[in-house]
Amino acid sequence: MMLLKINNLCKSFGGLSAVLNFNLEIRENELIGLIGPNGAGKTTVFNLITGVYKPDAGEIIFKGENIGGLPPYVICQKGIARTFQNIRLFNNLTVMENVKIALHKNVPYSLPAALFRLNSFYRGEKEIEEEAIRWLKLFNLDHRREEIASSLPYGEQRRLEIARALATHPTLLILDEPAAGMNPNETLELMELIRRLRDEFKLAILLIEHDMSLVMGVCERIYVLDYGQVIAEGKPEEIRNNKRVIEAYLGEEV
Amino acid sequence: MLELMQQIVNGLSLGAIYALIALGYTMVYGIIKLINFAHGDVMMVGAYVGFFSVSMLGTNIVVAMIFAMLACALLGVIIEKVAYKPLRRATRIAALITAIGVSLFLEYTTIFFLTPQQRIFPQGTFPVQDYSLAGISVSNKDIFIFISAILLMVILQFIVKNTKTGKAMRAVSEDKDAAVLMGINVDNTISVTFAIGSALAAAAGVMIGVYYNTINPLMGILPGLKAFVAAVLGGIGIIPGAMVGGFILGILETLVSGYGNSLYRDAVAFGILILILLIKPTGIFGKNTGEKV
Amino acid sequence: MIMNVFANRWGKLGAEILILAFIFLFVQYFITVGVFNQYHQIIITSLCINIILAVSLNLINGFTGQLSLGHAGFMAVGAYVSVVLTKFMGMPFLVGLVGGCLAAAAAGFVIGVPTLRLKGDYLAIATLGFGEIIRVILQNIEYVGGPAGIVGIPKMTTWGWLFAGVVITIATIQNLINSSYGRAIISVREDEIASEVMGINITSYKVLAFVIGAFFAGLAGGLYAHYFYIIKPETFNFLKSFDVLVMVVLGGLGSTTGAVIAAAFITLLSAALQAFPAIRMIIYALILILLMIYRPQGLMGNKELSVKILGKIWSGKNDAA
Amino acid sequence: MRVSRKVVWLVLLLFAFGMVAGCGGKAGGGKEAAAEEILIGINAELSGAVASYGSNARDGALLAIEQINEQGGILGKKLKAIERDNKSSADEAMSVSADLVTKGIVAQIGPLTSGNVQGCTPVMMDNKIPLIAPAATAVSVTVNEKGETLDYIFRVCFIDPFQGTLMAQFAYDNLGARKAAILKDASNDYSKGLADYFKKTFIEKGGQIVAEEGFIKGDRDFRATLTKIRSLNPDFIYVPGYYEEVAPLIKQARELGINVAIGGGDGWDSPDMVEVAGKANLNNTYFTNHYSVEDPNPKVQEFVKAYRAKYNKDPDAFAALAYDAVQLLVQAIKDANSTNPEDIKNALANIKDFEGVTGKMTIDEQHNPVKAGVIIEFKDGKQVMNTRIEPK
Repeated sequence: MMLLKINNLCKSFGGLSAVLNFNLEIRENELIGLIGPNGAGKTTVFNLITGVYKPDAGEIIFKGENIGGLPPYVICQKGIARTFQNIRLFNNLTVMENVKIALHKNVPYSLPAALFRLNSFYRGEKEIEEEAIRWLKLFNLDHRREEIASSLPYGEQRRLEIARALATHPTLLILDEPAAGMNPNETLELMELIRRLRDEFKLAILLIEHDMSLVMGVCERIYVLDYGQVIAEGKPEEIRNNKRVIEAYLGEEV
Repeated sequence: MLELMQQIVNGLSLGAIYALIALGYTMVYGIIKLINFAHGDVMMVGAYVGFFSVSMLGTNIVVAMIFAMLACALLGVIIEKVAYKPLRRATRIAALITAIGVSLFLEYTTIFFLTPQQRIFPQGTFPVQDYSLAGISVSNKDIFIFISAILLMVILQFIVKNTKTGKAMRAVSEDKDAAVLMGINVDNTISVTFAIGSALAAAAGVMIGVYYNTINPLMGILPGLKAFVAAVLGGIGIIPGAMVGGFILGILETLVSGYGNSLYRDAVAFGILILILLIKPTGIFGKNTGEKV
Repeated sequence: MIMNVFANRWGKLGAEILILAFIFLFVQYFITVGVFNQYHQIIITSLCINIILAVSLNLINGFTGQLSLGHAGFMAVGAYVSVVLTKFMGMPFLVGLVGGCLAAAAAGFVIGVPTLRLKGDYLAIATLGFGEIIRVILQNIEYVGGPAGIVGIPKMTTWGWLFAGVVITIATIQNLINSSYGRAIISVREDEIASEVMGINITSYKVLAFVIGAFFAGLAGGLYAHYFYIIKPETFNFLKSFDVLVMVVLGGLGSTTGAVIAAAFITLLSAALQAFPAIRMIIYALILILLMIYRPQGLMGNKELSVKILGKIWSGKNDAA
Repeated sequence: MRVSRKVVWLVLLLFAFGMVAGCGGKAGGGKEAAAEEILIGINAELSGAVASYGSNARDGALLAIEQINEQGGILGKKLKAIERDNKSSADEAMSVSADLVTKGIVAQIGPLTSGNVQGCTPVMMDNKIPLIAPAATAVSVTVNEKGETLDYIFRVCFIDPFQGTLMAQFAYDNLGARKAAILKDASNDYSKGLADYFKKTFIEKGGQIVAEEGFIKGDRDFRATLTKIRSLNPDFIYVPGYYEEVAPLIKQARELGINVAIGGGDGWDSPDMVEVAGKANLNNTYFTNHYSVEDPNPKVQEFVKAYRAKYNKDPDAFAALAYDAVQLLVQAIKDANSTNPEDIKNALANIKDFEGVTGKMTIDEQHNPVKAGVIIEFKDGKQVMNTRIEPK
């Protein structure tokens, strides 16, 4: 079944088109890559899908509903979660608190229950705590739980950000350069993790990545973006041999 | 119609005063992102220096203004070195509280040494000439203060945009660490910023003192606040914005008093300001620089 | 650990109540036997009111990260509405206080919804403007005395009311902050975009914090009015908002204990300096500047003072337990 | 964690109270009064919005105390002033009063403004210590809502209705004004009080109020409102404010070509008026006052001379009134032949024909001074007595 369908999406900044007539389709449980030279508009596409930017034109149909232009928190509540290219953790808070904030979406008790410390608050907090620990264990961050997020090494910060995104229980996870700054070993582990997440949580995943080994290794279909437009789409091997793609990447230098 | 013209003239001359103070405010803000709440009080000190220069040394008003500007430039640099520099890496709100402290310190040290009573500029410090143009009364001091505000804005804009110091200022404003790497002496640049900002405040102080005849140790609070509002209205950190903000505020207040109800003047003026901000959340000239994600 | 707290919940609650009762009776005893004379009682009153103001503003400025300069306006609403209810309409004090709080919260909602879209200094100016608007309106309402204000307000605020006010304010705000809703509020301060992408409606949480902060500012206003005999609009001008802001920043943004300590410090300092009229404000200003230079993050930073930390300081241990 | 935190705040609270108790123990325990000294509390606005007026009042009071002591004191004892700053706020004024009371004062002079005096009222009433207000003019200062006189609160200044009514009568009868405009300090209760009674009387007499406008303390630019008033063509403008605002206001009015008569109250009384507004601009302006600094009365001239000698400036109304407040207190102590606050209070309530700088006064049942009012006219920068209204 179709999970996300983007039709003729457009966005321009100060007269310059960042994204032009962009189309994309993601089925449930699919792993899609979005690649392209620097400045091709990939992150803009992500920002449009997650509501950080409002589209100028076009539709973003998620589970049969146009979510284009909705505020980010609504889009999150509908089941899309993301990470950021330049990690955006809550830097002064602990690892545990970072994940708990993501769990707020499904907070199991009411505001009065919190203010007056009703039983449901204690029960709910216990649930939240347990679930947060489950996520941290899954990402092997359990031992860091009381540490301040910004004090973590880079790779762990990336993992924490993915854990935090998953804690919102998305059906579509969007990863913006998850392997940036990782060594080959870490990248390999990440590939493994991405596959596992997809299978375990029945997720669709859309990712931007410059590391071709990761994209080619893990994605089932790939979209190539240049100057805000899709120039190619297909299976990894098709993309690898596509003339326009090669031109686009070579042309980047010119 | 005649009355409206008169009110607009009134508004422009009141606005020029706000603009004059707002210029220094916005410049310091633009470079080091500090809301210098002591700016109005530096203005007060400038007014006092000017006053003593005229009344005790018997200088003319131009010399008095130069004295005041020099004294306040020095004062501004000292304030920056002593009170703000240690907080350069701290949160902005910590610096804001320090600025409130400096403001109180200047006010009450002045009261301690010079009593809280107002001082009066000697008659004839500025030979006043009233003109009546088609029924609209204007005095030469209105014109003087109006031209000064515009002139100072142009000079300031020129300094910031076109001189080497100005480029250093803008570099510091963008990124202090990068500026250091580019070989810019950040400390000196900030000192110069404060010196210019404080000298501007002093000039405004002397002009206001002469304009209204009287000065007192708490004279900086209200105009300081209004100037801050004017600077925010224009888009804080933007030099032409401060001037436009000042004029808008002046005209707004005048029109509320003239055609609305003066008892509600500040409420209506603030109400309109908030409305403008809701429409233009970063002030009239402010660019809505959305955070890069 | 959470299991532990959960299991011992009722036991700890009992201990809390015991300690609170002890403090209450301790001070009450001193008042009754006259060790605390009228002067001390006035200072205790100011202290409690300042604690309520600082802790509630800290929710807005410290935990939510929204620079508000209009707190005195909410205090004014609480003060005036409570006095109208008690003095003019003859309602009981409790009704007056609650009415004042609700009115202030309503004002917070009306002001918060449009202005909280603004950021940083623009928000500061908008809130300052609203605070001044409230004051100017009060100045022009003949029913509440215009600039002369309301005189002869019956003295109803007692140590018991103040103590209850402080405890309720601190408990409510701490309960809020240490809950999922509080974490959502703090995430707004930390990173608005990340927070929103995590499904948090940042505007509504800003408004929530603003409304609760205003509610307790209203409480402070009601308690103030029923102790100091007279209220007038001038009392609640923007300089009053600055005073509260100073307490919050001095204590450390985002630290409730810090706000309490700073409120106590400022109140006692101010009282102690009354005897030096000539240099009073100069000393106050110098202390402010020096404290900020040497403790720019405030007395407590964003940490809370807890038995754990005290214990650590006591035993000189450094390991994080 | 959650629980332990709360506990600590409370312990901290306790510490704070302990500190207060500690401070108080020291201060309250040893009364500063040596047996041969009479302590007088001075609760003044020395910082904050009205610091300039408050410090003048303080100066006036201190001059009086110094003079009494030079003359050998009273009942064989010297007077000693304890000065405190109330930051121009009612709650601070209350805490200052409470502090002064614990120091063993026999009476308190000040604060200056009505609101701040009212802040002190409960403390003075509870502790049964008299307060003499130099310049608190609101009617409600000395009486409660039921109209009962507050036993321990006295004043030496006029009440609002007196001055407002007086000027309305003068403007209507003597100046022939029929269309008046009012320009008041919107943030100031004194200004509002005078304006209200002026309006009431003026309308009763058949006049018309064409505009009621306001300004705010600290304003220096009044042209917008003045331009509006000019277009309404009033034949009299009532500006019951303080001189720091009124002087530039009159100047700007004249510059805008408004040449009609302008009137005000005792807040105008300052040497600064002439210097700021200019001699010519002040012609055709009138204000109600207690006395005139130009009054040849030796009592007045001695005061003005002594004040000049000590402070190197001319006194304003606040200095003169505070001076009289102290002198009135001294008179009461003499009459009572006691320094017991209760006796002083009784003596104060019975004072008759006390000769003060601001006039001969008798304290009435509501603790207000009954004294003659004068209307002063500025003529080429000189204060000239235009009319004298004897008390009924």
